Amino acid sequence: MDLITELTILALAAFVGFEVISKVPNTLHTPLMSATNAIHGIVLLGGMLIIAESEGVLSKVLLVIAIAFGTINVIGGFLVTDRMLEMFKKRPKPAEKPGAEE
Amino acid sequence: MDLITELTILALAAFVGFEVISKVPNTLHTPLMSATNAIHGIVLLGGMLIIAESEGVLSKVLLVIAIAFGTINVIGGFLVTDRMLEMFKKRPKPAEKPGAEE
Amino acid sequence: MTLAIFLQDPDFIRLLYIVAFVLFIVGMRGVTHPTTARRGNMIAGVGMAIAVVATLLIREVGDYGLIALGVVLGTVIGVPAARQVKMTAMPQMVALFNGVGGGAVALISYVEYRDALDMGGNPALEELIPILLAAIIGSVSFWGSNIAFAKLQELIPGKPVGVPGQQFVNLALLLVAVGAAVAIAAGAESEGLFLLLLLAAAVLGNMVVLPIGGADMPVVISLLNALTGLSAAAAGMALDNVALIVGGAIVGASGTILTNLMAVAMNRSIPSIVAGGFGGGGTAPGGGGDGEERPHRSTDATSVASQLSLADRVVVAPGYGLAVAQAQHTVRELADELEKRGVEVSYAIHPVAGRMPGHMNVLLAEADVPYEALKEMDEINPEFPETDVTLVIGANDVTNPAAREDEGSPIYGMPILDVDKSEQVIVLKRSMNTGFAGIDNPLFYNENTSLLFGDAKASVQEVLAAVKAL
Amino acid sequence: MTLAIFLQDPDFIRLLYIVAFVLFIVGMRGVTHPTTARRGNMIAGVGMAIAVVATLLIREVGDYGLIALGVVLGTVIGVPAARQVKMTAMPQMVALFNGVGGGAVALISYVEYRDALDMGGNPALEELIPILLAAIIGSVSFWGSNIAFAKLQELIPGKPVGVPGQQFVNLALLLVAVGAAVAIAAGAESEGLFLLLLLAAAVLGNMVVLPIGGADMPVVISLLNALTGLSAAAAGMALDNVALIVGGAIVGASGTILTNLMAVAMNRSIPSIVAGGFGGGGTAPGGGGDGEERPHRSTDATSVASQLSLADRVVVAPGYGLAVAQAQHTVRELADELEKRGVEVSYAIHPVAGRMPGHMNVLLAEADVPYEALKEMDEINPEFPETDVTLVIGANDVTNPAAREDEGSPIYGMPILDVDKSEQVIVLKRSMNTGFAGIDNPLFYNENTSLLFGDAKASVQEVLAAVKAL
Ligand SMILES: NC(=O)c1ccc[n+]([C@@H]2O[C@H](COP(=O)([O-])OP(=O)(O)OC[C@H]3O[C@@H](n4cnc5c(N)ncnc54)[C@H](OP(=O)(O)O)[C@@H]3O)[C@@H](O)[C@H]2O)c1
Ligand SMILES: NC(=O)c1ccc[n+]([C@@H]2O[C@H](COP(=O)([O-])OP(=O)(O)OC[C@H]3O[C@@H](n4cnc5c(N)ncnc54)[C@H](OP(=O)(O)O)[C@@H]3O)[C@@H](O)[C@H]2O)c1
Repeated sequence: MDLITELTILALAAFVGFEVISKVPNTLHTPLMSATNAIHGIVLLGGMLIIAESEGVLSKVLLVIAIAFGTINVIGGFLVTDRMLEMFKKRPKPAEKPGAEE
Repeated sequence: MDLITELTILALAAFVGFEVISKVPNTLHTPLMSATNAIHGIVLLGGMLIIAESEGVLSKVLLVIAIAFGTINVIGGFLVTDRMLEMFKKRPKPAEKPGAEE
Repeated sequence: MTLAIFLQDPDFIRLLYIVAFVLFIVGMRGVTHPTTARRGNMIAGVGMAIAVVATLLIREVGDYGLIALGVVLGTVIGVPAARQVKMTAMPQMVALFNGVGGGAVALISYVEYRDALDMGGNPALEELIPILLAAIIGSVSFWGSNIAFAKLQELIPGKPVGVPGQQFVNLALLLVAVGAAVAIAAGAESEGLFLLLLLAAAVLGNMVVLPIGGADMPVVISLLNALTGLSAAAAGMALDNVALIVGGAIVGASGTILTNLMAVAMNRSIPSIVAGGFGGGGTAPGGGGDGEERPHRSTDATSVASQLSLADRVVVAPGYGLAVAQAQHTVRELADELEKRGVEVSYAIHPVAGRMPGHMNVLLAEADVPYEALKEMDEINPEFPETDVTLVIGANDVTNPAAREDEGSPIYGMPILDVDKSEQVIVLKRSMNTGFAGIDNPLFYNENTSLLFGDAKASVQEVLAAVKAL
Repeated sequence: MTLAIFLQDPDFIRLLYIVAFVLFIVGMRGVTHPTTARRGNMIAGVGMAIAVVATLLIREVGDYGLIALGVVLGTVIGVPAARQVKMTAMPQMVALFNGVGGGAVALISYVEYRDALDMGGNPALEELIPILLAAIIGSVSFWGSNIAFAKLQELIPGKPVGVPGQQFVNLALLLVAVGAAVAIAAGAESEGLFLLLLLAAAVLGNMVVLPIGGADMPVVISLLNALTGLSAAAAGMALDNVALIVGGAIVGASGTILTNLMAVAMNRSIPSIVAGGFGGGGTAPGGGGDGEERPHRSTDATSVASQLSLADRVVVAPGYGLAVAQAQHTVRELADELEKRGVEVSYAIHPVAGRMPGHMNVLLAEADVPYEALKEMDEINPEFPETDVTLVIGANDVTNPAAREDEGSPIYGMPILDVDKSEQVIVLKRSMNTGFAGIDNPLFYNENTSLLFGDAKASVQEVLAAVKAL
């Protein structure tokens, strides 16, 4: 893939992100922030992709750290989000009245 | 670009479409339909792209028709949409020319 | 010189395409909000212009004379059509425009395939599969849309045209088209097969849409719109053109959503619409079923005029008949006249009144009805009990209390305008015929309902004259 | 064997990536609706699992032992942290998680550059530019987030730490980082320059966030979140990885929107927040400005208890202090006790009460406050005039009538809870100190306001005991 194809994908994905997120009600801002935190943990893939071809102890150590960081992001992010949302779920009547946005 | 890159782009664009359109109020359904009509007139580019390299009278004739079709779509679609929306716009201050549009 | 080289740089052109589709998206976002809709449409138009210019810049693009010819032809046909079409004829117009889009895709696919054969054989699967898809969908969409147009324009009967066993015929046609596609994809290099594919798809498009009742057409048009979008996206994949892919995908998504919204608002499922045979545009007699005529009260223009002018609050509930009769301007005049006499007039807009979503809004806007007077269903329904007279003008199904009360009714569950809750109801229509859904309307037999028979425009004119004469 | 080949097929892996990002999008859509939020989060998690598996399938990926080590390390650290963090500490947690993401991007970019040098020199610009961008943004985000964490966790003072002329220092640092990047892009092949770039960005991250008041932190975290997303997208472009690009872009867009929403709700502009120096977390004395102490009425738990139990309608307006004191459970108990006595209790939720959007919702949900009792600002504001007693618990700015009345006030124009319109107001706080915005609150000096000083939890406990004793 060349840069322009990547830009194409980037632009479209950014639009998707804007559209999806712009509907979020206030109540869910904090869980959402933490869920997106989990998603950018995807950088973990970056570490996995290059660790084999990287030479030298320093590089490998740094990449193990990067992978660990990414994993913290992913697992921690999803767990924390789930914990928060679990509390919302406990409520008798979960339907949200779409207060602020729109 | 290979097929999978194109699928990637297709999937993202479809998401954008879904998100954008799902917010449309009833009132705007008809104008929206006609605006999307204009947008798929973009097939006109397809005709432009291959007309030079196509051989034979039949091919050229068919492509001229295709280009004409696409142009009808684009120009007609945008004009019709604009006409409809213009009427919506007039509302705040009702003018006194009944029958003008007939 | 260097500028020319820069402008023709493939990467520059691809950047232009990105700009173009971003403008499409931004434009469509605009179109979904009333205040920004017009600007949104223009933004999308600018995007389109950029896409066209970018394409003209491509080094391989030539034959400018022929391109210009096509564009001029399209403009000469499209502009007057767009300028002159009446608002009531919008559904047909949209169908027609949709059809030409599908037709263009089918033609382009065909020529692409011919080109490939000229160059020595089938193209790579990566290119071939999208070509075949585009050809089938484009052809179905072209013919289906044309039939829809013809039905709405009443060039052919709007009634469902049934062929026995036609589901099987359709299935067979689909199998032929797909079979031809598979054969080509599997290696057969044959223009004949491709033509067979186009032909089978064309007949399929006809056969699918023909049996559908004229009144289901808008849903079908929207579905065909989605298909045209998809075919454009497929063509884009064949041609490696991002603008086509993105534009097509947006149209496809939008068409899908609108189809769904309409089907839900009508309480119908998409498969049952495509299966056809429902709704014939109001010629079947009342389906009460017991053959027995129930009594109804008819009235005349003078009585209606006095009822209206004595009222404090009047609600107009317009429907498809208003569009047919083009009575919108006359209705506005009547409302003006009443308001001069101190009567408060508002309009109850049902989301699927008429034959297109937003149909009533467009019509009444055309007649300069002030925006504040238009009330959506949820807003007006609680107000009916405080309404003195409701004037139902060419609306039928959207006022049918059976949807609320009669669980056996085919439209049970569809939200309706509660016009029957107002003190008096006056229904303007031409006969006791049914509306789109082809079912009887208990409203007409209510104690507080009276019917004023005749073409809506003529009736309203008479009422207007009578009001003025008071 | 053939299965292995199929699974390792690059196209198959890319299809898996498409599935993964589609699940991200579907998941995030879910997270934006209360009823589907939890499922959405899980769907996104499945998408992540698929992305990881797809990556492991890639033929060039190896060193599985080291990968496993990283994953295990991350799990061992992440899981307990996520399990044990208190709801009140969420802001810090989010900051920390955000930071590690940025850190990972910076490290990966650095190693990628080293690899390229090992292989003979700078990579192609197409790859190099994203690497440089990812390195700068990732480093800024890592260090900035860590400082934000340290401030919120009170490891370093939350107050703005000002350095004179620091805008210039920041500008200089940015220029160094960008300069190094440009030099590398222009052809310099130097690990040293790359380290300089990382270092300048690191110091910049520190310098930008250090001077920002602890209370502006959530906006800053959200901004850094957007940056981390962008850096991930840039890393994806360097690595040709669609999942990274799409995931990063979504996070970037989401962070941008949330930053904006928060800034708007606080009536602050993002540049002015980043410029720093606003709000010190409530230690500056009232900014009324004239040095003169205005009179206020303080009250005691017994009086409050009797006021509450005599009321028909009580509204609780919680704020940051509730979170600090962790008084949510006690408040719920008090409400239960009052309701037993026939008092109707509801909660007024201001969108930016606390230090995170939705902070109050999460806290009160944790304490099992029934959902129907929580009312958003727009819903509750018209109800204050019919409220007998409003209990302001650790809220300050969000109840400040100056935002409504005093055009000179820095928070003028911010929508607030109109607690001052209720018959009686009781404010629970520890002192006359200001809240986040560092400005005086005229509410405290109103006729109908009385203050109950002390830690919110302790005060509520006393009131609860007094109510029970009645
Ligand atoms: N809006 C959409 O998007 C959409 C799309 C597809 C289908 N539909 C369906 O269309 C229907 C719309 O309901 P509706 O109440 O607006 O229309 P309707 O139920 O179709 O009824 C229209 C009525 O108007 C009368 N009419 C026709 N021409 C007239 C004329 N010239 N003057 C006076 N009256 C005339 C007809 O009765 P006479 O023949 O006795 O005059 C008919 O009963 C719904 O069933 C809806 O589901 C809507
Ligand atoms: N929610 C968000 O997303 C967000 C993000 C960033 C900034 N902000 C800003 O944060 C502010 C939120 O307003 P707010 O009214 O919730 O909080 P606030 O204005 O910061 O006031 C909190 C009050 O709680 C009191 N307090 C602190 N600890 C306490 C304890 N243990 N017991 C009792 N009282 C305690 C403090 O007074 P004492 O010191 O006298 O006790 C302080 O006046 C707004 O200005 C908003 O713009 C919000």
